[in-house]
Amino acid sequence: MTRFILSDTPLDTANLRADLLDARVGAYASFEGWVRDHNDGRQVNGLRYEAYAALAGNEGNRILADALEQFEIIDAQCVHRVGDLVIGELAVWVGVTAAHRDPAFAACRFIIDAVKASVPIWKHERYADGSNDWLHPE
Amino acid sequence: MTRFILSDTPLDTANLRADLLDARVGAYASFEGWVRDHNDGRQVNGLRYEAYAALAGNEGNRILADALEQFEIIDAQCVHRVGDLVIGELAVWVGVTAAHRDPAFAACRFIIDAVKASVPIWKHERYADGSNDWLHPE
Amino acid sequence: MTRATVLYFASLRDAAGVDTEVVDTKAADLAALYRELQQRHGFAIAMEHLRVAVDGTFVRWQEAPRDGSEVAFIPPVSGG
Amino acid sequence: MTRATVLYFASLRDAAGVDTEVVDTKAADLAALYRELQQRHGFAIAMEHLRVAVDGTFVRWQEAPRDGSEVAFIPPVSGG
Repeated sequence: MTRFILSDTPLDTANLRADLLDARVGAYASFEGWVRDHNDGRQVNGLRYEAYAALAGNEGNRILADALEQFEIIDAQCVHRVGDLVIGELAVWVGVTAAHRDPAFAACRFIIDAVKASVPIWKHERYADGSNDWLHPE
Repeated sequence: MTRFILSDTPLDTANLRADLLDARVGAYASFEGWVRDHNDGRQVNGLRYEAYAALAGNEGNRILADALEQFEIIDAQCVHRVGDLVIGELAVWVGVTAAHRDPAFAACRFIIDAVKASVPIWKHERYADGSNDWLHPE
Repeated sequence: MTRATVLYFASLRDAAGVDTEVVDTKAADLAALYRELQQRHGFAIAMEHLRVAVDGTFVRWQEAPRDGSEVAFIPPVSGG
Repeated sequence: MTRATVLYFASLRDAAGVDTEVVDTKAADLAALYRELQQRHGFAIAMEHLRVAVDGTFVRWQEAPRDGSEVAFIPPVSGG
């Protein structure tokens, strides 16, 4: 099952959330990354995400499968934007459902950490001073 | 400011989320409690939440003020339903915004834990076998 | 005598049969007031599992009931 | 000689000036292939900060390039 998705169009969190509705769920934890107007002290005007789609899909789905195996959760999904994004726009969404909140929070945190650490997606920021840069944190 | 609200009508998470949009936000963590179809091994048909509104407002707002003081967050809100709820319905929503995900997750967890521990709201469950009960965990 | 309004919630209200009542009491503190009302209504919840609030704020059991105040005994909560 | 398609992303693509190229190489492993292409394109990122993938799966640098495969050098990621 495809639990990790790359999207080149804006995300609708209401729809994403609705896909997880299930009568067994008591706890729904979600995380969203939004495009900030600043990064490392520089004023950001906008950004672009680029992905290696085939590998991103493999890695993302592996991470979500890991989460479903490691935590007592009911379901989990992650969608990451690619393409051009403006300030305030949703860049990544993680949603996790469980009977109880402990595993819901833990799995949600695990997924966003793992996605940020290993899914081949790159951020290209445009700054207010006219410069721009790829982010390659070490 | 009123960051904790009791609502006797269904919650719209898209609106609640939209109230927190802010160009400084990089991380949005949210938690929702949904009405489960089971509890402690019993099949639940539905439930009712009752609150001592004056004290719940005071306690809830104190918890949110604590969170804003303790964590590096931008804003936080919590809404709790009162009245009759059906299976799958949203009972409580917590939303936290921050520049970074660490404090967003931590504050979100702090808030739901504190709300569950000390805000005077009581759950009355109706079971499939026709019985019903107030929940007073010790 | 002190006259206070007492609020009951959840299972305490079910046991009392009312959600509020005006009580005239000689109780020296809120703990004694609870014991008095527990006897009258047969409340099953022991005081150590309750909290007490006056006029919308949690207070200590050692406080004396005040005339015209609103006292609430808070059973273990179950929101969320 | 092995013929492989190499994919470039982010700052590696900017440096290479192309997002994909077909290379004929005698490199014994993917590490040697990267060094070869690093020299050709002047990549600033040292190999120890990269990962390498073949046909959409992460692999070890010690693997030999395979004929007809798709090799991608993965700069430090910054999604989320």
